[in-house]
Amino acid sequence: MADIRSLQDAVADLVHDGDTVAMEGFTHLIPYAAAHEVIRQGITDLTLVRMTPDVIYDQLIGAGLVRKLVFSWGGNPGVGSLHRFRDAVENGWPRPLELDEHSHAGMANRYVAGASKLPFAVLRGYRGSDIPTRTDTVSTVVCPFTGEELAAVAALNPDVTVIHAQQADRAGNVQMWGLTGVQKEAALAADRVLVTVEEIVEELTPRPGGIVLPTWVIDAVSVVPGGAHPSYATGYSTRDNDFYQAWDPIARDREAFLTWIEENVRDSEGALTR
Amino acid sequence: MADIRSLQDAVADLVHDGDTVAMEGFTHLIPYAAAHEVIRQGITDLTLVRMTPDVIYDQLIGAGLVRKLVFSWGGNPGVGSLHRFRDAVENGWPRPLELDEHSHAGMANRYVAGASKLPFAVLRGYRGSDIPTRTDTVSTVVCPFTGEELAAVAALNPDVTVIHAQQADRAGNVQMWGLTGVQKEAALAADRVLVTVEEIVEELTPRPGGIVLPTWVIDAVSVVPGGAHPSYATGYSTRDNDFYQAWDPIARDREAFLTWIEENVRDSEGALTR
Amino acid sequence: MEVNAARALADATTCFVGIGLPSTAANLARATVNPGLVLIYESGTIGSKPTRLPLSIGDGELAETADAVVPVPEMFNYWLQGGRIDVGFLGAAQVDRYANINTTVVDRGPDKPEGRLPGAGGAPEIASNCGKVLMVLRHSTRNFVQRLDFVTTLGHGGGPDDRKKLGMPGAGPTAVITDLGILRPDPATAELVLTEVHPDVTVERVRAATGWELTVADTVGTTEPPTPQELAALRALKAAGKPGKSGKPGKETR
Amino acid sequence: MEVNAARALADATTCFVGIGLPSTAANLARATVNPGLVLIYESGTIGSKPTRLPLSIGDGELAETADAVVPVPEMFNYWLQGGRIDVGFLGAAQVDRYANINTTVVDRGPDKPEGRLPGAGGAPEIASNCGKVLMVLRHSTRNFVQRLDFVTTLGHGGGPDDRKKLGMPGAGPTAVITDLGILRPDPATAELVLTEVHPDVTVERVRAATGWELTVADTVGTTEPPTPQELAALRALKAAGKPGKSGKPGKETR
Repeated sequence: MADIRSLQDAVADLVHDGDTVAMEGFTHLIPYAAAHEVIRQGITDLTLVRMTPDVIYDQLIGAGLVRKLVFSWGGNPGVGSLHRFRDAVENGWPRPLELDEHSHAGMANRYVAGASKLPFAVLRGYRGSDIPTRTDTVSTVVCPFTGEELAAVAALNPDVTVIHAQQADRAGNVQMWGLTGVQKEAALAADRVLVTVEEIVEELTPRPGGIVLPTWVIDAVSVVPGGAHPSYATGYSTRDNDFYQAWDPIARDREAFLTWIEENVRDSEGALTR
Repeated sequence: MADIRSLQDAVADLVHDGDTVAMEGFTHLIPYAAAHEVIRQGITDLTLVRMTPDVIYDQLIGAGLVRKLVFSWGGNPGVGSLHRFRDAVENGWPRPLELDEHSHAGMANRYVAGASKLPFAVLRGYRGSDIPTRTDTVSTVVCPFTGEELAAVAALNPDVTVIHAQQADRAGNVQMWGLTGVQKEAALAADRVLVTVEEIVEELTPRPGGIVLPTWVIDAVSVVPGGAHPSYATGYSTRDNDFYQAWDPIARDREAFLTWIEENVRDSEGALTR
Repeated sequence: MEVNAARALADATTCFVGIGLPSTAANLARATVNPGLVLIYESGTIGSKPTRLPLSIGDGELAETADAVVPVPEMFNYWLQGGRIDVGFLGAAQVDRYANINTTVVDRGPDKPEGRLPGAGGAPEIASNCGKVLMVLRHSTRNFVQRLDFVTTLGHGGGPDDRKKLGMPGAGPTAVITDLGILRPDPATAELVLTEVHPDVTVERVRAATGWELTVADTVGTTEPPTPQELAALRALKAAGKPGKSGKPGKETR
Repeated sequence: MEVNAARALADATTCFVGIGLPSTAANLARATVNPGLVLIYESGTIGSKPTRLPLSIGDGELAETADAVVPVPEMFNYWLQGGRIDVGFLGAAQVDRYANINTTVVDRGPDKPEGRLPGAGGAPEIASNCGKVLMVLRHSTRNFVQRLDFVTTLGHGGGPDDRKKLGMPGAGPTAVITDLGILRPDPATAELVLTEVHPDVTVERVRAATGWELTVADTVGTTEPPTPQELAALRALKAAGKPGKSGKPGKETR
């Protein structure tokens, strides 16, 4: 059953040095506030998992907390490169970054296998690609009925999955709607689940396209209005495209990045999420 | 793109002698009216696929139209046996019935593989069971990462899938809600798709729990109010439990069954679906 | 049986429910020992809170009162195989001394065709993946047999290590609740042992209704008779629905 | 490029759309040659009908105007791998003469670390499973290279049979639309051949911008200049959104 508690306490209890952490959200509902709390608490040596490491992971990588990244597309959507990600990969700054790199289809199926508690998933993918030469989490299986060789991808089972949703009720049941991406799979694949929400409501009203995660698959719910900013929460906010644009020059420069983190995250609890 | 047309024409065009046909619906939204049209047209030598061959398949089997049944649980839910199914299996009346028998988890995953256009699906299932000794659509695969041996089930790709839904718009987009079972998978796994609906609406309003099948994955939509009776359509009707009870003595007796089919299906277009 | 099955759910968070007796027991548990019990029906409903006993697993009220309704493949893959369900209920046409289950075919003698049963339904994976399994069925030599005609669903195989060898995550059947008493697997042998009888039932009567030489615990307990509260809750549930119609326990959702 | 890419969608029912130029082209096609075109974004929206050009594939309007929104795993398994998409769009950092694609890393010389690109995204399976693939990118020797530093996504491999040998269902890249002209694979060799140039572009200029010895069709056509209707529709789309911001074509949704 989920406890409803402060973000600070929830992160401290659920996210540990060395953990494999998935913070998911396909452009929508990205849990920025929780990532900033991880930065404030200096939780480090993380293996981060995410289909689209976005600005949220650029920040964690630049802050020096990340040992390894498991992903399929690393960019600032609609803007360009993730400069902190590139600096870590290309120059080892502030520390080297190990990569486990996949396609979107592969990553999505790795989460599906994780949620299904299977050791692997099967897809018709990676054919003719060099990707399998750089990872040990892609292999092949042969169909016992047709003899066709297919790609096998290893299950992803994060230690912790962190997501943002619109609403929880007092019992800790959570509902999200709009683009719900791969969050259900990421949550059900994980050992521990932290959900930040826009608000607590007396009763969850079923929504078109709504996904409900029952309280008994969640460890903690923290109320963080605007906790997805500069991403957004359908029904509560819109995407702050200006922020994504503004991030580019900040992230290009190491000093500018460090100053930004210091002023906007470390010194300023929740400053970004207002 | 789906054509909106009469049930008679749609069945005649889409369902052929010898086809593999899935009529799905987990208690809810079972496409009885379409099955009755198949009986009226005498379309035969069918391989029928369904997780829970219910009274709908008891009727088709008793009518002598079925060569083979692919299933995981054959009963009259809440009542007892399917007597026409048993008579066919045990006594070959009115013709022998070949069986391909699975567990629910296996059948659900066979549809998933079919919808994903994969030749097989993987599950942790059938362990210690004699089921694999009687079918050639269960095998094993070994996880290339952990060495664990898992069950593999062959994909199901019906020639035709028939389902019932609440609403379509004039373009042939379909929405169903309530218990939606395995219908999306069964439809996307099939070569051809026929959907009977309660009504045509000007615009599909997104519903909580609603599943939309776009018109371009459907071949025909037929308007058949009450087309799921004695099953039901959430928002339109309730399950006719009395019918399911009443079916038991009818189906126990070959003559009573034949008379019932004659009077209620063959002689009486749509009589049951009013 | 209903009351004892309901009591066995006192500690569960989540229960995978079949229609008939399991549904009655699970709803009775919600009304008595475990108001927070999460009912999960294989038709796709999670957290159903029906006010009357449903006749079928696809009853509209199950979906309307649920916390979430999910597609059937998701139910079997993410929730059941995903290890999210504490307790599963199973019935059986035949059970053997290791709580293995047959719901597929019965041998009716050399000159007769096999008798056809409903088949597996969800049972093989319920037995494999739920934290534990409760079995509920009537006690007779027809049901409690020396040798199954077909193994639909593995209980404990042939001994205490067989589930582990097969990599089955759950504990398997931990109790077989009948109209005569309760049998539980011996931890050392995995063989079912009579541990409790219902009031006024003799051990001899249970032996006579069992198709193998029944092992009996050194001290056989007697189950507590239903309390007035339990009986009232059961009556209320049945009055709200049409229990006579749902009839045959455990036959519907193997 | 937008107008030619939009025209290439005239016959499609469904199109898998990335942000940037593909999205502009697909929305322009809906406004001109193919009003019924079904736009599918990998974020999970099916049948989006945005009124302005979205900045990201997760724009709220894409979901709000969609016929259906599905989870991301379903999008890749049932819809893309399921063979439901007629046309996919791909950009590239590097493309070779067989329309193979690199979006992973570039070699920057012996003493320098590899240059990091965004990675694969959906591209390997888009190229494999869509009915056909349109590529859109700027024409320069930096992009059109003799040899890829890394094969992220297979186009035609090394010849006309390679896709079949690998069991790839779709036809692969059928056109590479650039700011200079259009290249199409030769059916006999699968090698890209310059078949059209845009008005006022010479063949020599295209050769000079290509990193391999470019094969040129016997008769090179000239693309039709944008019609007033096309230009008006494009202007209207851009005026409604903020096209300047979406900037880099095809870089966002590999």
